[in-house]
Amino acid sequence: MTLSILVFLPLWFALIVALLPDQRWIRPVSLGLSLLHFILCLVLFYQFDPSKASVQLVERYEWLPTFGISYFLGIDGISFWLVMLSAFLTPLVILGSWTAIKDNVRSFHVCLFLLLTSMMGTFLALDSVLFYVFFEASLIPMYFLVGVWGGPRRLYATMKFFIYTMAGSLFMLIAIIALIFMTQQQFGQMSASVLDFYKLNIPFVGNDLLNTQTLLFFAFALAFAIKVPMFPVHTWLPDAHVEAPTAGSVILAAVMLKMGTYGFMRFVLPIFPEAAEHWAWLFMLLGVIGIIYGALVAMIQPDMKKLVAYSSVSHMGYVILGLFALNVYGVTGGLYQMLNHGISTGALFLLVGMIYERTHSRQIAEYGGLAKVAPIFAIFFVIVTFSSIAVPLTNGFVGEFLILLGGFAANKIYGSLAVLGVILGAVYLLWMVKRIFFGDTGKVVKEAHGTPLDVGAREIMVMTPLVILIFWMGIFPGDFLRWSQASLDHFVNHRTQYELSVEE
Amino acid sequence: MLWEAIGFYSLALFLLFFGYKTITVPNPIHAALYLVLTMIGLAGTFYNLGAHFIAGVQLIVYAGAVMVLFVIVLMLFDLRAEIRSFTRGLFSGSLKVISAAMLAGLALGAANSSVAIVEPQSLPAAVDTTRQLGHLLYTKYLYAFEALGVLLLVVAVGVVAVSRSKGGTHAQH
Amino acid sequence: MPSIETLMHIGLPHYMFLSAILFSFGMIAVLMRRNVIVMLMGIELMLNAVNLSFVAFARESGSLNGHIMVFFVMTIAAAEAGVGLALAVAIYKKFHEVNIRFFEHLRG
Amino acid sequence: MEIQFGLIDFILVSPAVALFLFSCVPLLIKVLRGNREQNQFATLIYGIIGVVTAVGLLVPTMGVERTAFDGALIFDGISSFTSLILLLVTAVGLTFARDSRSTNPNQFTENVFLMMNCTVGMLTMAWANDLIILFVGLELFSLCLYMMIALSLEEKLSKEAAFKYFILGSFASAVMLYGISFIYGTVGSTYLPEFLDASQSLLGTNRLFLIGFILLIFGLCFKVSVFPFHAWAPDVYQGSPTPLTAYMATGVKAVSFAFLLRLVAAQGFTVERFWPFVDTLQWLAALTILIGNVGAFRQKSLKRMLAYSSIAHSGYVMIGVIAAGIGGSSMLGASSVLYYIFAYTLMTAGAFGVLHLLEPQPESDLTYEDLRGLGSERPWLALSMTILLISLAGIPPTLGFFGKFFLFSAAIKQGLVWLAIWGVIGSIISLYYYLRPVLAMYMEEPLFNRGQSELRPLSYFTVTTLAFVILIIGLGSEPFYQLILAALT
Amino acid sequence: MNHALVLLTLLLAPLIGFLFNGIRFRAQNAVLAGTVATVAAGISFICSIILFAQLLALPAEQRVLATQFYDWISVGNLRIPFGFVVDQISGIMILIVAGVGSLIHLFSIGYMAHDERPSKYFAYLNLFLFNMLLLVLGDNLVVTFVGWEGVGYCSYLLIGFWFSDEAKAAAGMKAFITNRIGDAGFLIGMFILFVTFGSLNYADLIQLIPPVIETGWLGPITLACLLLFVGATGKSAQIPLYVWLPDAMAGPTPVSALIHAATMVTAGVYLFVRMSPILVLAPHAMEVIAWTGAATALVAATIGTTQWDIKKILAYSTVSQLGYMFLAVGVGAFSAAQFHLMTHAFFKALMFLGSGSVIHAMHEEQDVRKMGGLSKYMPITYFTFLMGWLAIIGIPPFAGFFSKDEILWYAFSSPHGSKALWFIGAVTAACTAFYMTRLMALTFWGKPRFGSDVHPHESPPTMAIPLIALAVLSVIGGWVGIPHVIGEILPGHPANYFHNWLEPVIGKVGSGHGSAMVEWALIGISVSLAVIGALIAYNSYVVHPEQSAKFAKLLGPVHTLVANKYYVDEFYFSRIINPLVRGSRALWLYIDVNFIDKATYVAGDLVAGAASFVRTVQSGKTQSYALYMALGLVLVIALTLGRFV
Repeated sequence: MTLSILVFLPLWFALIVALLPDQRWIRPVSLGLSLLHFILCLVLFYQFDPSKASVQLVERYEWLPTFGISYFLGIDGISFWLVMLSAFLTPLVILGSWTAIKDNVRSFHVCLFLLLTSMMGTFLALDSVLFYVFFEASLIPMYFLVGVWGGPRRLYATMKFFIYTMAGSLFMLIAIIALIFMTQQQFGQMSASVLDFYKLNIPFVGNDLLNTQTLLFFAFALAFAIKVPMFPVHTWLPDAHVEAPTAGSVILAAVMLKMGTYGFMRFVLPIFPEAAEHWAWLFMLLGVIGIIYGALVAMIQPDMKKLVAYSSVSHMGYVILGLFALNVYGVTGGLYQMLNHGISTGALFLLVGMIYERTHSRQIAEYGGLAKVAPIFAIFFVIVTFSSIAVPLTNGFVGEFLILLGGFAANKIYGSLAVLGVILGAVYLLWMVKRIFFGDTGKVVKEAHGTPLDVGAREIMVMTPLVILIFWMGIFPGDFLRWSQASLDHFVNHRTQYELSVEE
Repeated sequence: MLWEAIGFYSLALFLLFFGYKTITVPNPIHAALYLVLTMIGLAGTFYNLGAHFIAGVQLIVYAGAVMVLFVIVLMLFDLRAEIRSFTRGLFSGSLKVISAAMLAGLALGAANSSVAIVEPQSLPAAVDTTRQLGHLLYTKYLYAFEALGVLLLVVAVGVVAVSRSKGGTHAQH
Repeated sequence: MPSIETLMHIGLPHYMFLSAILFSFGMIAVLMRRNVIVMLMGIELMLNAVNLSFVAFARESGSLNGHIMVFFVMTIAAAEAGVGLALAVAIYKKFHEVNIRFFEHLRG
Repeated sequence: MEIQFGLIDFILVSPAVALFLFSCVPLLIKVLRGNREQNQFATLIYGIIGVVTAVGLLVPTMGVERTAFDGALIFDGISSFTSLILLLVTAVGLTFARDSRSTNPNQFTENVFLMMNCTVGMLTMAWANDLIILFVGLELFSLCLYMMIALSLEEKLSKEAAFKYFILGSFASAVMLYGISFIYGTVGSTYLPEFLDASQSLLGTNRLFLIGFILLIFGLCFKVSVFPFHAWAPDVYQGSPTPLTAYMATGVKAVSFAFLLRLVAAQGFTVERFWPFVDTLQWLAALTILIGNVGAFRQKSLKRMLAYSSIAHSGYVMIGVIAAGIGGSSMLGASSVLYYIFAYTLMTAGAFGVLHLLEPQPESDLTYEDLRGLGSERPWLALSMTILLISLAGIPPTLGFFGKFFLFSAAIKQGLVWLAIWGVIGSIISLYYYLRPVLAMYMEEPLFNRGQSELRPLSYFTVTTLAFVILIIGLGSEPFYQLILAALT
Repeated sequence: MNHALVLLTLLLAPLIGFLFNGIRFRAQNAVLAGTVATVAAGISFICSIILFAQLLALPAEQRVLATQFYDWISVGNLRIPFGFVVDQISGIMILIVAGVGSLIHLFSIGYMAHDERPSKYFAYLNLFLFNMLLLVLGDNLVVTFVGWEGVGYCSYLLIGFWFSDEAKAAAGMKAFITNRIGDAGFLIGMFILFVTFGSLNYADLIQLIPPVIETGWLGPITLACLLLFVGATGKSAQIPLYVWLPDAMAGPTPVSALIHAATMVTAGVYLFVRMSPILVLAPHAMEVIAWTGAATALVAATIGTTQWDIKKILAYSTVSQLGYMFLAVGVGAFSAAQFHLMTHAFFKALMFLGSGSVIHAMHEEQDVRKMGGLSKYMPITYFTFLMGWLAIIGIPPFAGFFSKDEILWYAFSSPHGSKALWFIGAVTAACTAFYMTRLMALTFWGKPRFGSDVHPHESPPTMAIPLIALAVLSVIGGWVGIPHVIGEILPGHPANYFHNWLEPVIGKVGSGHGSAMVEWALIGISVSLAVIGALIAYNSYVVHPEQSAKFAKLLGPVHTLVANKYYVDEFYFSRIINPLVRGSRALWLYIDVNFIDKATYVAGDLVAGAASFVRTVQSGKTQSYALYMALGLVLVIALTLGRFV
């Protein structure tokens, strides 16, 4: 029951928030409820056995037996931390948006809780259709978050975001259906369970491109690639991020992008082992292009949020590179980098949001010398920046190191090229830090007569857990990887004949 | 046999001529009158085919009732011959003719290849036909027949309502 | 050139031919005439052509269903004519025009 | 040739009879009162009682496949299911009609009478097991629709729409009738089972029969507005009073698709020689999806947008129909079609219902602009509209998603992968126009001079119910889907 | 005493100091902050001494004190523990780092007394110390890399310490990014080693790698060593990545002394001494390293002759001396490299601190043209600086003499060496003597050239004590590594203790050629070259100050070229950085905005175009609709019948 509770509790929270009589209570109650949810998530530390590679705490009920579709939840080492990440960030986001959201406060929090449900569902679903439902349903609250509480071009951005992501995933729906019928063919009984998909023997013969496995592989990969987003299909991301409110940006970057990479791990790699191996070069290449391209383009962005958005493209390129390295280093690093990116990019967006709330400007050129007037803010920013450029002893390093090592082990040229991202990452972020915090006092800093630009106690409360995690994950990665190791080892070692056992 | 042939050809000529006139004459009243003639010709053809009851109904319902209705409405409108009877557009016009002709041609071509010319089966005598018709109508097609009745009632009510509707928001004032 | 025998031996094809021509006449009226009343006449013509076809087939197959159909079609055609004319009256009251080209407000 | 029929036959057709009788009650009252309109609510109640009675009479006969009047009528899964949808649609349509601004308050009785008898016609068509009955039913409801459109208070557009619909509809039924005559000529009967049996051999050999079959399908395709027979739909849907649009966009499609399904599902397309037609039909389905979605893409008028979108939905259902035809005995296609019809009915009726609730005058043609700020002004209505639109777009977790899921499943099962992909592409295009109203409702600057419309609780209730049913029932599709499957087998 | 505990104390002391000062980063009390930081560094130094003593107590072949605290990253075959090893190499390094570090902390108390943010400064300094200790103690490449990057960001923070000055912030950024370029190479080098040999632990690698000399350029060891050297060129400021170091002088002067002279910049040398048993298997890599080192030494020395900023001169001098060390590494003289590293740490730290003292006294004036005659005003500084000067130009028996001459000797005699390398080294020695004498002359000798408002004064004791301590070390520091030929003639025949100490753990190259006679000759040549260089400088800047300008004019364009640092910065800007920025903007505009987004819009426009077409076709004409139906019907029938067999 634990998992169902975790998934659907936020739905009830949404209802509670929707029915609260007093507007003033909405924020504290939402915060309390989300914290409650996070604490409940911590129960998983007791219930989840990290020594086993199986899916655990499984719940399975018939849902649409005609198509073999079931309500099938379970958790393993791959989804474990993503669930935690989602639950962890929601209270922070609520606290971070305490003053930024002034209109429609109620609907804002309802949207956040709906989003939480769909995120939890996406990461916990083991039935492909159930997954798809949650995966798509998450778009709706996000659509509203961007569209209602966003910036001046929010309508354009939210439409672009929605259509882009939906466009990719619809092809995946076709592929899911095809796989369901394939289970009927091969096992005599329809099943939409991912675990049964793993057992499928999908023909990979004949033409390089036009064989069943490759086509299905690409149908899935497209959906997730857009979500990640990978290089040629990334352009929705900067727009969505720039226009989204801080909460939207944080959740989008920290969790929703992970749905894409998680999809690669849960679906693409194990279901289509041959195709994944055959096309790994392409995805590694796109990952590398994403790393370098994202970094280069981030470098020249005049808008902070856009810069961070492009940095996401770059960082997610690492994850893709790691996953398609198909070795234990790359995959472990990929998973770790997902968490890192969630924390450090989420924190960056929160920080940008905090300063934007005070100055109403995100133009880097209008800043300068901010460190003098906002030293605590600057410290947080620099720490998060260090995490983002993977300075050792922060979380970023562990992930990037493993990914680059894995990438290098898989393909020396791509691995070496990807290392360029290490340089460029430092370039664009430090340049931004320099222009915002150092040097002469900039326009907006001068104009902020009297307004205290430094962060307040609430914002320190938001940032402190993130900073603690940045170092904790950087110094003791074992504490985190321990929970995923068995699953990841199993994932890599039995990739071609991937199967997962099930435990109640 | 011979009489049927003679009847067929004369009726066919009659039909085609008046049919053609119906759709080409500019004056709608004239068209209506030509249509009456066409209907009458068809009644003859039905008779020629041995469907005596149908021929009778055709004369009464069509050539009688329906056409009177047409003429009355036309009188109501008080229309003179139109300056242009056909819609503009040479291209679309030819497409329209071609498509109509093609449809007929395709049907005929298909019919030619699939319908063998055989001695027509002997239908029961005229009286029997009518009786059997009645029998079918009141047994198997009873429901349809009743539905037809509903249809007529509905049309009666509806047509009155449509004609009576003063229309517009002005009705409320 | 069909032989005299074919010409004299009146069968289904002959009637079908006649019906098809009449049907296409009706179609052309619907497709091309500008006066809505004449278009209605075209529809009547089409229905009559169909009736002819039914009766011809009925004789061919010896089943009476064709006649039943014709009976229904005639009734319905009459009702249809009634409705059509009522509508024509209604639009005439609104537009003072029965030219089909005047009814193109709904478009796009 | 003695044909026997008994009480059972009358019991079977009693829903239609009940509908007819109850439709006459308010009319009689009106006549007896000297042609003065009585209380509209009372009239509505008579209508609803009629519908409820019909449902009550229908339900007990369900579950067993029966024929009536010597096989002229059939009562099987498809027809019972369709009948239920039709009766539901009628109730919804009547409710909307009462609340609508475009219903002439002096002619509401006539409206009710026509709408209920229109349903009688649709039921007749749904039950038809003989082409003659089919034709009678089709004409009955068509004529009712023509007249109902013309009854609108709205001055010009509704008359134009009625007339366009009438001309094109009559034209199409004449052509279809011509096809029926060919079928009759080649099979020698209008009896559906006989015809379907014969089709097995004739489809491959007899060109006249083939043309007849195509013309028959054409007639139905016209009713469901499949490309290139769709052109009437946007104009007519836009010109018609909105409650009626809700009624006919759903009812007509439901019954026509049901009959199409009856034509193809049994054994229609399994004949190899018939594949060229199946290919053509696939193209028509694809083009319908395209035209519908593309046509809706840049519409300003919401009604017209929904009209085009309903064309697109016809295209989706056509995929299912083709799959049902190819699949033969596999019930996947047929069940998906019925399921989608159900979903489509709820969604479309709801969406048009919301529009009609927002119309301040009979003439009003709502655009996106008119929805601005609705989210804060009338939150529940806006929420309902959002759910309905999301469902129309096929986004989970709504009913529309599951409908599409079943349709695409059926298509893929029968190897129509390209159609499924095409459907997906259409869905992607459709996202744009379905989401734009949502954008307007929640995200754009509110409209300040919205004409205040008074509360119309019945329709309001109906619309919100539809929306929440859509939200809930999608997730609980299984029992429902099982029901459909059971009905089919 | 348990060495693990000592090691932990050694590492954690500066970390705790960092946390203490970091948390109260706004505190203004320099004395408190400085004392805490200095005590932390002092504890580290004491621990270093304890560890070194423990090491000494062990037999020569087993001098290893290793500890692994916990597995930091453990994935698959990759196991990276937080493992530390104190052996002959790191034993010396921790002494240098903690010792010099402590002195500089002490010096900073006085130097930063009036700064706004002393706590922050000392926090950074302690953090640096922690990272530097990580770097030298790590028992595997990754832990070294952690420290490597760690000192990098500390350097970034300290260079940009006065961030309100745009140029200083930019210098910090430049340092970090240039270092990052090197780090990228370091990373790939590590990957090659791990992928090829399956471990990143130094000891394991040395055991695992078969002792076969690689002849090709593309062997894994050669490639790995070259890539690690790329890392070293960044950190240790070698061509082509040395450009950050002169700019790094923007930081507070003690920082320059600690980071940019004594410790951090020598990390590359340390790395290669540590890796020397592997490096010797890759002669090509050694060749590259030797030549790069030699070239850097010469280029930096020549630039140094033309600079006017006291710290810039020292910075180029540092680059040049680092070049020496790499020259030594490249020719296989690892102990010489390490030796020079140590002596250089002493005298260069001394000179930086001295310059800091001068700058402090001159009210933040750094231009030597505005100094002169300071010897009377600040005798302690002057005297200590003199020691440093004598050491760096290689006058026996000062520390620099022994280490530099050993390098030159090996450059000449080693199997990897050559006459050309030696020659470059010798010329560089002359240059070094020239610019260092010039510096002395302009700063301390001659007449004062500063305005009357400046009143130079001697520094407080906290600054003086480190100066004196380092001065002593600069004098005697070289006596632990007296070359054999000199040792022979000295009383008591002191051995080359330093070499013998390192002998067991460094890579061995074949024995050199050349006799004792040659060695004596070379010593003579280099010493006399140094003296000549010094005399020329003394002549040009003290005796005949006007001659220097003439001399510069005489050299004409060559002087301009050198004075402008060979235009390397300009070259990097115009050929790499600007094209990169422009290119990125082009990428964004042409790929993102104008291609990918355009493509999306084109798809949208396509649909929109189709939509207008559909709307045109939907003409509202009833008869057209009927025509569509009829045409469609005819087409459907025709298509079906046409394929009807």
